[in-house]
Amino acid sequence: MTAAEIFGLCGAALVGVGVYGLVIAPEPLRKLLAFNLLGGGIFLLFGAVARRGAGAGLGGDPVPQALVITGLVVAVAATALAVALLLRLFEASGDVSLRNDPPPAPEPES
Amino acid sequence: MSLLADLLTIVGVGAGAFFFLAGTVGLLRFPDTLTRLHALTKADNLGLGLIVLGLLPRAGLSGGLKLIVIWALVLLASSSASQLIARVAHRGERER
Amino acid sequence: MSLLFDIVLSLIVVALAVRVIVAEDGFAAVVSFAAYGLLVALAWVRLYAADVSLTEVAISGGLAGMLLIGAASRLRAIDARAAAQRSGRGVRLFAALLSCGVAGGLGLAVLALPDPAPSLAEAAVANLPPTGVGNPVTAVLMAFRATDTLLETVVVVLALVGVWSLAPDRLWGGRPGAREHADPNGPLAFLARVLPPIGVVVAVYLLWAGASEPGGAFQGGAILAATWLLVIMAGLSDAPATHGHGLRWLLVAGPLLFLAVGFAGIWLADAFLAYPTDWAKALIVAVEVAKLLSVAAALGLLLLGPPRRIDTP
Amino acid sequence: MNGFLLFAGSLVLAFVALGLRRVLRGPGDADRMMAVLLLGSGGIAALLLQGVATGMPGVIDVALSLALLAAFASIAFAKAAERAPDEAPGETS
Repeated sequence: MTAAEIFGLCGAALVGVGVYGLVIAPEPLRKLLAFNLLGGGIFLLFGAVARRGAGAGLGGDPVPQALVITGLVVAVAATALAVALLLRLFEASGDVSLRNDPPPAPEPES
Repeated sequence: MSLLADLLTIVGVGAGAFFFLAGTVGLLRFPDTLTRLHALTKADNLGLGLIVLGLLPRAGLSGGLKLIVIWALVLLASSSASQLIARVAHRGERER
Repeated sequence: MSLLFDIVLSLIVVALAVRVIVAEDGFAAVVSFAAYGLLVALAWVRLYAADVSLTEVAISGGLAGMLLIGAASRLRAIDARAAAQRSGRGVRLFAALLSCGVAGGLGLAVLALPDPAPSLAEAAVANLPPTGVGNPVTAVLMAFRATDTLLETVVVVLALVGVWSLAPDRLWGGRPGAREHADPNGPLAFLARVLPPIGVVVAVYLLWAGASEPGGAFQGGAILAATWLLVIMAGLSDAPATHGHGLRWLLVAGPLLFLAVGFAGIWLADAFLAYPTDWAKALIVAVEVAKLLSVAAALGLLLLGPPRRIDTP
Repeated sequence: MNGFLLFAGSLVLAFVALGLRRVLRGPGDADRMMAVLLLGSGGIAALLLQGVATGMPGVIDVALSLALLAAFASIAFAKAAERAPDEAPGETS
């Protein structure tokens, strides 16, 4: 076993956990976290590939590493947008259910 | 000289790891939020300080300075953060 | 010996990820997620990707943690109601099978990666001298794949426009968030006075070190953004009004300068986003400085959320 | 010697993992927030041991950033708890 393989498998497991959470979690915030776990798993897979591509005196291939940096910043921007949407929905309706059935009557905000 | 430095590293890092163990034991054994917070912040920051001390002879001059700055920052941040957390916990307990 | 470290670390990371999904309330899930992010930063160090690790620390340790903890405590009121809608047994079984399939397939792919691994490391190092920077990751971000980075800075601004457009019409251009107040002698105000100078120094240092060692504009920008938010949360400074021209120019300065340098490359160096050899390092550092400020402003405002109040004169 | 440093790093990580198990169980939010504090000091210790043992450039800078940002999640937590004084944030759920 090498570090690349261990963290590659860890990334694969994270993708699995993320997919599971994305399907079963009832709360949108939890789905958002699950989506981030899924993305984090993919980033770790990139990291494993980068580590295997070590050469030329570098510990890892810089191209996938740079792609992961770009991906992390885009992921946090998207997460912030999603959280803002979620809070706005909560303010407007008092609920953030993603179900199709009609939501319970909105409660007055405290 | 290098033997002395190695000895300092072993003693410092070993003692640091021991304090992390102590902090964890405190977390597992102490009965309520405030005492657990106490165990965590005191023991772990002392452990980090000892580890920094042990690593100093191996880090060079600018690296060693950075290590000391890191420890100072952690002390500052974790003492203030634990104060903030303790206030929240304390208020929660009073309201119950 | 280091394999032991890797295995322990991987197991904790996966266990925390599982906790994020199964934790009983949203707040517990969010805290587990923050802990997971900090540990993934350790994993990046083990994968010899210190640049990525710095980004992960700045983003999940600083920004994402603050964002999600705030959101979880505001959404607490509906936690119980959401928990009542838990998926049925059939759905859970299906999801478990699906995720096992996906994870198993990816795991097999990881174990069956081609040997010797394809790598661009040699090419990146060979083409390093014309860019003038010593850190190959910075060279990839700013020169070899500069289009990605340019579009990414645009994406961050677009996400901010999306967040702002959630405000009702009458609040457009107002200030985000509530006016914060804190005990001027409390620990929060103390931290907000002591940490910002250190944060600014670290951000500038990371930007400067990024030319030759791990670091760069995103890492510095994220730290600068977190520092700015600390000052606002402690009530020492108010969030800026989003209609300000200065603020809006600051937000687009990074992408604009990047684009301008890119177009200048067409006749100075024969290609879009190419740098003339003699000027490459100076241009890269100039774009990085502008990007640092724009990314910091955009990330900070993203976390503050849509405008909520208009100044009453 | 480097093997010793890496072993100490694994040990610290294992202790931190045990502590994490305890604090994430709660019962209150304040207990859970300790997870971030715990990783602040424990994660930095593991990083420093790694960085000095392998001599990889930049690892100390990662620890420096982590030290700077260690308090931020707790600050967000304290502000959020202040904003919602009607719920008892110490020992809910």
